[in-house]
Amino acid sequence: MTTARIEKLDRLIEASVSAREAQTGSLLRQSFRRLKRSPMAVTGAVIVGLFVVVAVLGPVIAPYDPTAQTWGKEVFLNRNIFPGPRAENWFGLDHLGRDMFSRMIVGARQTLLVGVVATLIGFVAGAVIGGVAAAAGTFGGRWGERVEAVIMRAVDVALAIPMLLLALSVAALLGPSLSTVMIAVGVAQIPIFARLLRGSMLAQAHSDYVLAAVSLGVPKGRIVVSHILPNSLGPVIVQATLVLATAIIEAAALSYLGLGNPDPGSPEWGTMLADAQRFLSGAPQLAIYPAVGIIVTALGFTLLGEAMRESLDPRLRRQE
Amino acid sequence: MRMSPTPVRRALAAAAGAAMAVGLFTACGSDGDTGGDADTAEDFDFSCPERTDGEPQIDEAANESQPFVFGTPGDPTSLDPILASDGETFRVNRQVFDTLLDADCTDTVPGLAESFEQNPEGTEWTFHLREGVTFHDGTPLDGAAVCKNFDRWANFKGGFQSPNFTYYYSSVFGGFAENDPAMGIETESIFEGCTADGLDATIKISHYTSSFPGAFTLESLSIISPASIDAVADVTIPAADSPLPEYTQTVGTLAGTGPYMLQDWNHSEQEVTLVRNDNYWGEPAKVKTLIFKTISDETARRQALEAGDIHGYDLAAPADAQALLDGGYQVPIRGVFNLLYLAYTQGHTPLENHTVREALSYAVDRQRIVDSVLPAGGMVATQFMPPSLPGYSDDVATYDYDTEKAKELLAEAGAEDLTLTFCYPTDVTRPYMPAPKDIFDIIASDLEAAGVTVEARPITWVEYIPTTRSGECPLYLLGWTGDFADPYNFLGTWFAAPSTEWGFDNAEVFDSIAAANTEPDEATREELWKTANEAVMEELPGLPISSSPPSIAFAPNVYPPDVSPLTREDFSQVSFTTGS
Amino acid sequence: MALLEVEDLRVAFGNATAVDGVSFSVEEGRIVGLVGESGCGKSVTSLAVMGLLPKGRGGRRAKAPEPVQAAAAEPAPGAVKAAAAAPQAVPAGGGRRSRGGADVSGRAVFDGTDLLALTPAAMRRRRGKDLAMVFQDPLSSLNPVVPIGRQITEVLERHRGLKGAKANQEAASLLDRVGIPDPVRRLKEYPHQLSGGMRQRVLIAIAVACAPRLLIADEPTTALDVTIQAQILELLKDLVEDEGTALLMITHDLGVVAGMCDEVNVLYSGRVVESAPVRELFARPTHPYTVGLLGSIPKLDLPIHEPLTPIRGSIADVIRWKDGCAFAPRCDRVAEACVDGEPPLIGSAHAHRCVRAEEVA
Amino acid sequence: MLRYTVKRLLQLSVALLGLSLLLFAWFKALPGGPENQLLPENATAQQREALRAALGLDEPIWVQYADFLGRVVRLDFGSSLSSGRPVATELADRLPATIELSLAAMLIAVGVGIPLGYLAAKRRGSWLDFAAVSGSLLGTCIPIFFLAAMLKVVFAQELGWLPTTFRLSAGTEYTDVTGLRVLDGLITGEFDVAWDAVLHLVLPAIALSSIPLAVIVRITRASVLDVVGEDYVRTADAKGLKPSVIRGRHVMRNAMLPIATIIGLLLGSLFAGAVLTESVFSFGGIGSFVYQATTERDYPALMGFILVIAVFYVVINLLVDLSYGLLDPRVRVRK
Repeated sequence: MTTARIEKLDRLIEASVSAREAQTGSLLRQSFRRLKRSPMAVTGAVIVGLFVVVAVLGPVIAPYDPTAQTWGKEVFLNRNIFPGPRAENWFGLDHLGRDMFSRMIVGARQTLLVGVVATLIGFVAGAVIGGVAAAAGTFGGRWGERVEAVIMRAVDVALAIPMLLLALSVAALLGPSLSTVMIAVGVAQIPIFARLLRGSMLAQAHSDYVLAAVSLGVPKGRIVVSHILPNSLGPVIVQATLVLATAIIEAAALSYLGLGNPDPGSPEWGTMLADAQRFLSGAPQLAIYPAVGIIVTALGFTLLGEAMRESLDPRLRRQE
Repeated sequence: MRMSPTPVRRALAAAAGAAMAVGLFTACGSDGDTGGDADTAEDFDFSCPERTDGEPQIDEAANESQPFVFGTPGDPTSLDPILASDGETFRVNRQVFDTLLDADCTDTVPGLAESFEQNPEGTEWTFHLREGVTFHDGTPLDGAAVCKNFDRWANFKGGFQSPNFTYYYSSVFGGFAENDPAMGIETESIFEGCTADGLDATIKISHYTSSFPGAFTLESLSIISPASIDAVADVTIPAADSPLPEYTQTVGTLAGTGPYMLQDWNHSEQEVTLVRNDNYWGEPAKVKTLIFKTISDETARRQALEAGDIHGYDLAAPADAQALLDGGYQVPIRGVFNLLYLAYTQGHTPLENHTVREALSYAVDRQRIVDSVLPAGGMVATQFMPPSLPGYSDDVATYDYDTEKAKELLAEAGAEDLTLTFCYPTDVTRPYMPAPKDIFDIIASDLEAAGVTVEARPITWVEYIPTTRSGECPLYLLGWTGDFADPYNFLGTWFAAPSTEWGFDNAEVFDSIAAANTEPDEATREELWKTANEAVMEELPGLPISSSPPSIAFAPNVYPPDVSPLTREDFSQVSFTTGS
Repeated sequence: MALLEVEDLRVAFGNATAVDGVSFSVEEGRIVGLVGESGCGKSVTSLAVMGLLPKGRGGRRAKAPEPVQAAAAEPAPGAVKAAAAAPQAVPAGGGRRSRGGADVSGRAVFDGTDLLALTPAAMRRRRGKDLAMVFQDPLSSLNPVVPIGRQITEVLERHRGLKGAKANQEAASLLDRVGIPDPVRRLKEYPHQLSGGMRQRVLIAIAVACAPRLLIADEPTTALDVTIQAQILELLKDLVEDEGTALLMITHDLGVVAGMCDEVNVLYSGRVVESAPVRELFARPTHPYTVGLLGSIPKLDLPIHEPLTPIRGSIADVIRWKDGCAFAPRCDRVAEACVDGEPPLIGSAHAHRCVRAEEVA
Repeated sequence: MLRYTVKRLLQLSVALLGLSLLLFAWFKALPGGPENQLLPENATAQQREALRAALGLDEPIWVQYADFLGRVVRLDFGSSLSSGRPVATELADRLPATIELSLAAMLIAVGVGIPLGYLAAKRRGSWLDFAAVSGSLLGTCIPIFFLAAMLKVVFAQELGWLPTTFRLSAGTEYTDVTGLRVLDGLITGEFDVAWDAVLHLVLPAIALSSIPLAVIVRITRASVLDVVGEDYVRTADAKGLKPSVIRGRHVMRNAMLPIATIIGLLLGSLFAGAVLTESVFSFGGIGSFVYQATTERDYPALMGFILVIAVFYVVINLLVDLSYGLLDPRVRVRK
């Protein structure tokens, strides 16, 4: 075996290795890099970022109090008089003489709040149900399997009830309010999260490393908590991003049906959109501002979610 | 009248129903036709103004060949008039069946009876029927036919007695010959019998009720053919939650005397088709085929009209009326016959303090609500009844919008940092309250301006009535569309006795109402009602906000019927027109 | 003239080069091996010849241009000509992969026609008929939702115009020929109902259904049990001998090569490093890589205590051919000369690509 | 397979029974009662109480439930409190409209979505792909009632191309066979009726199809991308088969497996969209009926609806299972 050092060879190897490392890196970093390259993800992130900034800073940026009917005497909805955009009110006035621009800005916060809280409700409750089912089914023996079967059939059936009807009856039970919308939309998402997490956990449970851990005698509880669960959360988190978009839209639908957030103290896009349906012919702008707000925001979350899903999905990755 | 509350989007099914007015043939309002398109609410007279649209250029060919399609906010429920209490059913049945008396504007006028007389005690009512009236099945109308109807109603059994079917009959007559304990009717029937003599029918009751004779204009008490009564004699309704009998859902069983005959009720298309009765005793209908078709969404109704899919619709949203007028559509304005109020539930400190109630009343800019939110033709209310009723007083205490005064009064009462919960319904529109949330928003904002902190409490309609009735809401919005031109139908139902919904105990108010209600002399009674109104506004149990008419709209090429404060439009007057 | 003449074949996926100027030929009726570790480019070579690589960014199967990797100063011999012939150059080094597509250049002359220059439609008319392929994994290579009979008859229908009962009859006889018992019943079955060996036989039946002149077998036995492997190889050998079909055998298994092939081409990092008749190669391996390969397989005639000598490192340790011998980083006999530019292919009957061949020998 | 299906059906029935109990309790727990809907504002407290008693609403809840179950067993769903008609009749009148609308929406979603998803996958990275993916994402982001309203404003109100409301023009005479107007028109040869019905279906169906369309485009694209990378597709290609054969027999037949499942799931969710779409277009289907029943606390109508949904759900599940068997021989043989 020759041991002669060939400097040039070392240099060439080094160059070649670093070139390759630039292309690979860890799985997570790869996903992230792919995300950064994806126009979908970038667009989504920019929209979501802007939205969050507006939501956080809302009351600071807004030129006026969004609930003050300052120009109340200039609007006559029964005579179709809705002052449109002008110097002092960039987006014009709403049907009660409030500054539409301020309402849009401040409304972002409530809209975000509805989306986030509703998603969290669905996520947490769904994750608990799905997680328990999967854990019981995998490691709980005969009884565990029965528990899993019962839980999952219930989830199946819950999925059969149209989401909106579920939300509708939750809303009817709790009375119309902002928290009703959050709970109603959140509850409707539970079965989806439950199924997703269970599926994801089952896939992990049958993976080689878990089988290996089992055969090495690692306690089952620990396998679930420290191996299966963390590795199963990816798709669920992606789903959460997508659900955020759905939640914002569903909230608007509930408002349209008269069950939305009725508190005039806090404008919210869904309620604004639903309210404005009455003036669609006379003052379409009142519907279009919140509609565009909702659509763009929902699109932002969806783009981000879809891009994340694609970057995490090994099946799609293989195609590249 | 029962109104189906409608989800906000669907507007209101029964709105229409509106009210039954009564009075002798002389009573209220101005005579003359309703209608006329007013451009704004300003300078509008509450009563029924002259029509200004002139003689129609009737398009005979279109009347014969084209159906007139009217968009209704909801489905009717029953083709047997007695079994319904909602406006949509009334609207259809009104074209097919006639009542003994009729209403023009808010005046009571002859119907099937050309005239009537009562004994001094008001316990015997004799109706002189028109000659030559025949039912659609060919049976002639006579006193016996009328009595057969009253006897049928009085002897209803089982589920027929349930208030969700025969609410109006039991409200007027107290009960039935044999009250079914399962139906919960506990009051005795005041009906003592009906005797017929040729074209005369005499109805006897055990004691006078202020509902008479107005009740005889109620669509529920329409007269149907005796042959039809025989045909359904064996029909039973076992329980309150039993389905309505089949004959009420399909055409062909019941015959009336009206200008139209039922041709078809297509439930899945939500469409009722009527065809002209060529043997009608009065002026025959102009349009041959009349279709009532349900469009529950108010925006959809407007769009259907604009697209030419329908030729008219009821309950136009206030926001649409101007756009329609601008587009050349007709939006004749009805007279007002309802009342919206803001209640101050005493028992919630400090609402029992008169100064606080006064302060709140001064704080509210009611004119803005009327000007900007309510349909054209609306007006600020000064007392708890519409102006078309006898007993309306011009001397009640008024509380004109004055935020400063409100603040002063609140300071005086030591209630500067007042916080009040304010309830409003979320999923309905009512004829007197087309957009509850807008009205709430405006009032809340006015109250905030006077320094009151308002906590919004939105409640769904099915919960709203019991909640406000129980006295849970310090402030709440509610209203009423009159059944009868009797002031008691407004004042009496609210202020006749102490109640949790108002929470006050003021003998002066209760006594003044009782005095007016039992006074037999008409002129004295009117003065007593005025006194009662003044007493109520002195007590200030709540703030009357407005009276406003629900809007109805028609296509440009249509001659609309006279519009009615009671929403009793007679579609036989409708015609297609040539030109615009 | 050989039946298949591959000249200077290059395949690049974006800026990653998989095949970097491969040339070899297959004579009529001969069995030629293409040998190397996984990743050396042997499968890509076969797919390129079959025209089965996903299209490059041109939309059409790119007869692409310059060797992407060697975009710089020292173009490989022959590449200049190719580049001149196809000027629509792929911008090299454009950071993104070309969306999974492959850029193929060079020539693969089959019976006088350059397969790489054919239109996709013309190529489709030949595939499965004149040249056919047997794939590595028989389970995933068969459509799970279509009965195997249909998967055979569709190729008969396409190239031989056989339909209905006739096609079925022919399919059954094909199954019979590849040694599947009870062929008529099997026609109706689905792939998951067959054993691995049977599935491979089905794939072979599909490949030989139209009596192709060239059969390419890509690791046909890798996924199979050892006992089955021998049967399949035997079957392939019989079929080829009966029909006089040429067979391009792609494998990493020198044992298979020794048993089957007439000639061998050894591939390393996208290039042929040694090419010789099979006996010659085994007798006198010249390139250190070939030597390494031979050293890493167990031999019965060696003393038991002699350890096997695996090649150190992995195929990932490479340098670019234009800088020197790609095998240099793993080579025990590496010298300064090895990294002094691109090593040429030396010799003809027994060719090799090692500048130090004499010293090694 | 059969045993598996039967077992699943049994499991489902038990679960549905439990669900019905749950929903029954739930609906009854909703505040407010139908008597407030059935009587006017001024009705007295005694009248309300009397009606509650007459409707049996003051019985203990388990008595009411037993009563409900007893009726259901006799196939008597009671009568709607707000319309006074038997719930079964009411459903029979309304259901066909929703079915027709849902089918039309699904037809659009499948007919456009699958080819579009396929093309997007085949031309991955192209403009078409970008347009299809972003369009489908956008489709899921537009509140359906707003989309419906906008479609109506543009195509019916402003352009006047299509009708704004109803299933048929008012006063149209037609023969009722299945309740699906288009189908009926074709069966009876009343082609003008069928055409009229189609015109009325277009806008609501497009609005309702937005979400399923978006989902189908994406699932098809993903599924096709998955399948085209499979070895057997390469095998098919190696056989020199025509692209159409490869597409149909090899790519789509395999890609359909997840698509079929999704279609099944979507059919259920169409009901939710129908509530909103039908309201905007006054389409007279079950959607608006159910919404009304919820707000009016029309318990019999609600329970009737839930039962229908349950039956639908079971049927759809069965169909999806069966389609799996049809599409995937591996499932067919396994049990």
